[in-house]
Amino acid sequence: MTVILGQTFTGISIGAVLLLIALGLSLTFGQMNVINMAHGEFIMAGAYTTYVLQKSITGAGISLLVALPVAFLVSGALGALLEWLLIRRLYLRPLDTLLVTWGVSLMLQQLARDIFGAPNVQTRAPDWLTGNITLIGGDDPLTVANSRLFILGLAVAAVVALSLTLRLTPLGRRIRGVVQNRDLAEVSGISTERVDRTAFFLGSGLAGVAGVALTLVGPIGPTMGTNVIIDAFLVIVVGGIGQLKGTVIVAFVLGVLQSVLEYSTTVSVAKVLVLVAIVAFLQWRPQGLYTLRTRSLV
Amino acid sequence: MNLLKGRSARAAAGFAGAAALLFAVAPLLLSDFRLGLLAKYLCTAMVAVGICLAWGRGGLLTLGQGVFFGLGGYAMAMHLKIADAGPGNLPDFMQLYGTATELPWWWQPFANPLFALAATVLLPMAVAAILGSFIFRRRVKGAYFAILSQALAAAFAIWLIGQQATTGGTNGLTDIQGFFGYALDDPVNQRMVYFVIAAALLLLIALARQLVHSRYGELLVAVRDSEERVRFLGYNPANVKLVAYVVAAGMAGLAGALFVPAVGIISPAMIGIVPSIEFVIGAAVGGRASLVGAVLGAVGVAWAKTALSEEFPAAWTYFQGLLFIVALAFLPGGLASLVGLVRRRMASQATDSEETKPVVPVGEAA
Amino acid sequence: MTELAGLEIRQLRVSFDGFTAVDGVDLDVHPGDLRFLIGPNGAGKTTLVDAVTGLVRAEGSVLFGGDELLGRSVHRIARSGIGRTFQTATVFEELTVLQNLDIAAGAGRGMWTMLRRRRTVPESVARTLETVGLTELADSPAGTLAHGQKQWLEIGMLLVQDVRLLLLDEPVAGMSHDERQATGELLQRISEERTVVVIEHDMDFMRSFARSVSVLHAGKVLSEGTVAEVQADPQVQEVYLGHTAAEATADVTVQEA
Amino acid sequence: MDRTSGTSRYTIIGKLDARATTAPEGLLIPSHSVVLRDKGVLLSSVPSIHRRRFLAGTAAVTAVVALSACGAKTDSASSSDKAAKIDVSGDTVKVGLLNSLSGTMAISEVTVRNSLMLAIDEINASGGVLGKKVKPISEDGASDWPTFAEKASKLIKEDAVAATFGCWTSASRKAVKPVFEKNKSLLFYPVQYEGLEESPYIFYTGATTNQQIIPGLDYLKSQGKKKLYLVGSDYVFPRTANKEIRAYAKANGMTILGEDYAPLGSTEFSTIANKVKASKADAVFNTLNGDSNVAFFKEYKSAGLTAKTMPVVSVSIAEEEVKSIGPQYLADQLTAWNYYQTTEGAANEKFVKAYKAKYGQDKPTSDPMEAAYTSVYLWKAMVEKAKSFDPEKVKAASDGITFDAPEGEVTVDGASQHLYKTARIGKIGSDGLIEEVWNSGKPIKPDPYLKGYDWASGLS
Repeated sequence: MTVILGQTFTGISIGAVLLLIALGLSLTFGQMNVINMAHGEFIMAGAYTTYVLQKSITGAGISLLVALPVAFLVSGALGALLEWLLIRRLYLRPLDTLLVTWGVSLMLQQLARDIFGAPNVQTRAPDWLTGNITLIGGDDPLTVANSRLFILGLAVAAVVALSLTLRLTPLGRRIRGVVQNRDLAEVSGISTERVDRTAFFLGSGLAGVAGVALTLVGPIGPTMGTNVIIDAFLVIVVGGIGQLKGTVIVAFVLGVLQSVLEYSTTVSVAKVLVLVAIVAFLQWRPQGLYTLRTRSLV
Repeated sequence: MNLLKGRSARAAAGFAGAAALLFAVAPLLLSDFRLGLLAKYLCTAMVAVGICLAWGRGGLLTLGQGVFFGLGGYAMAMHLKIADAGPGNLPDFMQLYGTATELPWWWQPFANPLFALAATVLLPMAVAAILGSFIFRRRVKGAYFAILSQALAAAFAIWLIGQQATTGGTNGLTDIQGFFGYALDDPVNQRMVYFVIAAALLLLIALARQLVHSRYGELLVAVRDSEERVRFLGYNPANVKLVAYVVAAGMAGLAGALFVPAVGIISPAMIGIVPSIEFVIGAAVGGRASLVGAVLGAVGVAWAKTALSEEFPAAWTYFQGLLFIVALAFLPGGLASLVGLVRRRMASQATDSEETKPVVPVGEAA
Repeated sequence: MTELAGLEIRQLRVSFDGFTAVDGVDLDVHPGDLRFLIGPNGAGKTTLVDAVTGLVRAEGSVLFGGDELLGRSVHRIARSGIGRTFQTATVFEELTVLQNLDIAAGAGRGMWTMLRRRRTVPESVARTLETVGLTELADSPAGTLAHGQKQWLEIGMLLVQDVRLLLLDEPVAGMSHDERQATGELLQRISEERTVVVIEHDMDFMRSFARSVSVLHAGKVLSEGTVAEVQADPQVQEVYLGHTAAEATADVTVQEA
Repeated sequence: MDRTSGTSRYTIIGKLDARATTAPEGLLIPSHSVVLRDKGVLLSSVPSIHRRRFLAGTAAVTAVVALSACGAKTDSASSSDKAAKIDVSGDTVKVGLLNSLSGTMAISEVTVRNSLMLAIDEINASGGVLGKKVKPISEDGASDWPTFAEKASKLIKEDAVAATFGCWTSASRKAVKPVFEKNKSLLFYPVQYEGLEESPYIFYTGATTNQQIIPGLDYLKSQGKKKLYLVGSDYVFPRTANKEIRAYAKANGMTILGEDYAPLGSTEFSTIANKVKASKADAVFNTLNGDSNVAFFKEYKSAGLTAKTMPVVSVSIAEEEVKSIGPQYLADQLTAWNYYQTTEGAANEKFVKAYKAKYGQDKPTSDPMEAAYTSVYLWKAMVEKAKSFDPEKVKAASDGITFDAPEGEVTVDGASQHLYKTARIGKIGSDGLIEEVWNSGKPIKPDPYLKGYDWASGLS
């Protein structure tokens, strides 16, 4: 029983990590249809930001909290820069965007290697994040790691913030307007260029936040982004393009599926099975879990 | 039809030139070592031929060619390992890491050289046919298709690594001694392997060229440009794409199979996401829609990788990244489009005088 | 030339996520008719055509020459002799005019023919090139054609397909007056041997060439008959912003211009 | 013996092993020594691969091909059978350095490259080898095994190096092994590995299993740890090591409660941490590699597991990795190696000082770096004893060569071409350094096939 509960929570926490890294993509890929393979490197930038901040701010807890907004800005700025330099030339060529941004991601990784060195770097987690909370005591205790709870909270907060932004603010309305009908938005006086760049800034900024969170559970190194990027894209694809709720549900479902399979088989087999399950799912619903049915598919 | 004749004549001349380069000039000029490298580059060029067909012509960004390359490579390598071990014996890696005392049933047919040879091409094609018929029928396309094929490449690589006892795990299959009875460490035989690869490449180019210029080739371009429209003409675009995908898979499989005797190793490192993308970059740089461009691009990029990483290892990564960016963002047609641009400019100067004004339809109803 | 066939639509209904775009349409198009479908934006005209050609799922019944179409896949419906164009001309821009027509003519070709090169111009393609007036431009890439020429090429592609029913979505939008005139005459010639349905906003064009007209409004057929009958229908006048027919028509044509 | 059978010899050893383990009667022949020592005798009884040549008329090959095939045939006394040519013409001698400078393995391999360069610089400063300066030729294996094979071949054939130093992963070593054997050129491999291998052209200067894993297990046993959990990355070294650990446990009354593998580069360890925790093992034996260690230890700590309640013995975490994981997560955990930065002795003080002076005060030294550093000096000693750069003569001179290495004295075992090394168990301190808590007292004789251990008889 403890095992089942434990694994369920593990699944949820894996899902929270997935959600956090996929959330930025739900904006850039889901809303704007840009396949940005360098998204993983924006996550990396967020993680390195934490590392750099810890050099000047000694308190591990404070530096982590400071790192959240700073990483958001750093990665966001990188994203806006990338949009301005390259992506805006490529909106009509999504596949080329994929390969171009892959090239960008290679260069950013090498840049990180040249600046911070090839080995992973370490950050310190504050003490209140390294412990755990005991949910069920006794001989076979069920504990939940503080860091995982923190990430879960962060993911939920990010989802709420993003959906409120999209729904309530003028910026959100403009983004949705541009997504739904670019030409109409343009003639009604919205600068699509600015909206594109802002949306990209937000999406990439969220990657930076995810990077800060990842320092709590994983390595901080030049290749940390590539390790997660495909999973993140799969979450969006399965969830349905442009569907925040699809992204949320799928992240948690895949997390739980992964943890259950990992427990009953091995990590490698679980990974393969999850991928096979995704392919099978897309056979059933090629447009993902949630889709807006549009009037004309042409 | 003079134009057609002129084109065929030019193609024939091109083939003769390429054959002379590959079969006479290169072996004379290059040392055994460099010739071996060229053999390896030609293998990636074979994959590029398939990518040119599927992506350049059909618009299918196949980011999972590593899977098919690997299937072909493992089929070939496993046969050679079994042959090296001799009848009744297990290949060396199975003795080291395995627990079984005999070959698993699914490897057993590979002891037969004919089966193995056929499998190097047919196995990838069969896998592509099954995958493709699912994926295309459900109209998974564009970016979805690209991401899905990447995921499959990742899954296949992880699976292979996990099966150490029967596939050699991360090591892959190494230390291959013979190639259908011929010792591979003999430079003469190594040179023959090169010739076989060069011949196979020319053959694949000829095959792809025939496909590109056939009615099917025109239809494939039509599907790339507007799948929906083709559907309204009464074709099933899924089948059109499937053919290109399966042919490309077969080419990657053959390339993988020939890579094994040329390099002496096949491993999951040739299968995952990164190598799969690297297969694409050559074609992209040279010109995805042009066979010659894709082939030269693949060889050029592979050569640049060796040359640059010999001199400046870190620079290679930057250079590779830049290649992607420049080739795709600013020169989507690849280097081949530069040639086309020049040719078109010359042609347009000739025809500029004839004004093309709208013509009102006349004549009988059909 | 195959025999003429008509279209019989019964209680056709299409809805997206609760919004009903086509709401129980009954429509008969007689063999050899040149029918115009008109109606304000969002009336369901394009969705109706989408449903007939299998692009969207629909309930009800669509009989073509007596065969049920609903439930068939797009390319099967196409093979049964129905062709359509789209609001924006979709020709294969990278292929030549000749190649465009050749592909359109070849849906039934066998594997072997497909894998070989096209050595000659098929007879039906040559004839259609004449019909739509593009013989001179046969070897030009379709992407370089003028807007009107692309529309004719698209119609030509339907002709070589030898379809029995042409569904044309705003074929003269953006054309000059001369081009409209020429297109209208082309459609009249075509409709002698095939059934033609045209979605159109241009009332002048409709008045000059329509043999019969159906007015759609809010997913339903509001009125049906000859041009004169429909224009006289008070319901139709009501729909066009409550104006009289003449005003309404003027209004629409101004929008188009 | 002609050249032909000369090259085939090494294949044949492999084949004999095959026969030995899969004899039809199902009998296992554990006596590797017999096979190796009596290779001359056994050789004659086994057919070698026929060195047939493609015939001129081979199908599907054009006339041009056929012509050049004939041309090649005429000078069929080809070069591959000769020992690799070594360029000693000038006043320098070239050596190859083959490490991953890019890709996932660059993290570790760059440090090995650094210490190789340090050793070469020191040797050149003191006059070189046989009066010649050592000129390093650098190649990037790019963390990709076929690239390793390609670069190895380039170093031997194009650069005519006297010896090559490098490789880290077993996969890269397996990829280059045939290249070095076929070209009869020497490779010095500086990393601890899974054993079960001897190549006549490779010198193994890192630990084999009986110098690292078995001492690690011995230590756990002496501490009364009876129930183990095995965690490793999914590749050759962990899988083979765990096979040996299982055999050891069976013979020593220990139980293995679980065995889990994560794909290389995997960074999600919550499930494995849960499993480990639920097993209530006495200790964990960790063969994870690279990035995965970071995620594993972060998760391990989050699950409330500590070195006190359930210590982890790691065999792939050296000072460099401690630095990137953070002592916060590693404090008091155990490692098994042959060298630590803190190892006592003048040789090590000199090494650490020189390394930091060259590469920076914050750079730690570790076991593979030390083994790499040592390997260059060992090669120098062998060459000087042989008075020649010829690989065959260097090999012949190797037995008994000793060197006062930073890890203490090491001696080359000529038969296996491994080193006698002292095993050391260390405890990770909160300062990021590793303190030795136990050592084997004297260098352990290398035993790559574990022939000296009865319980290991079924392993190879």
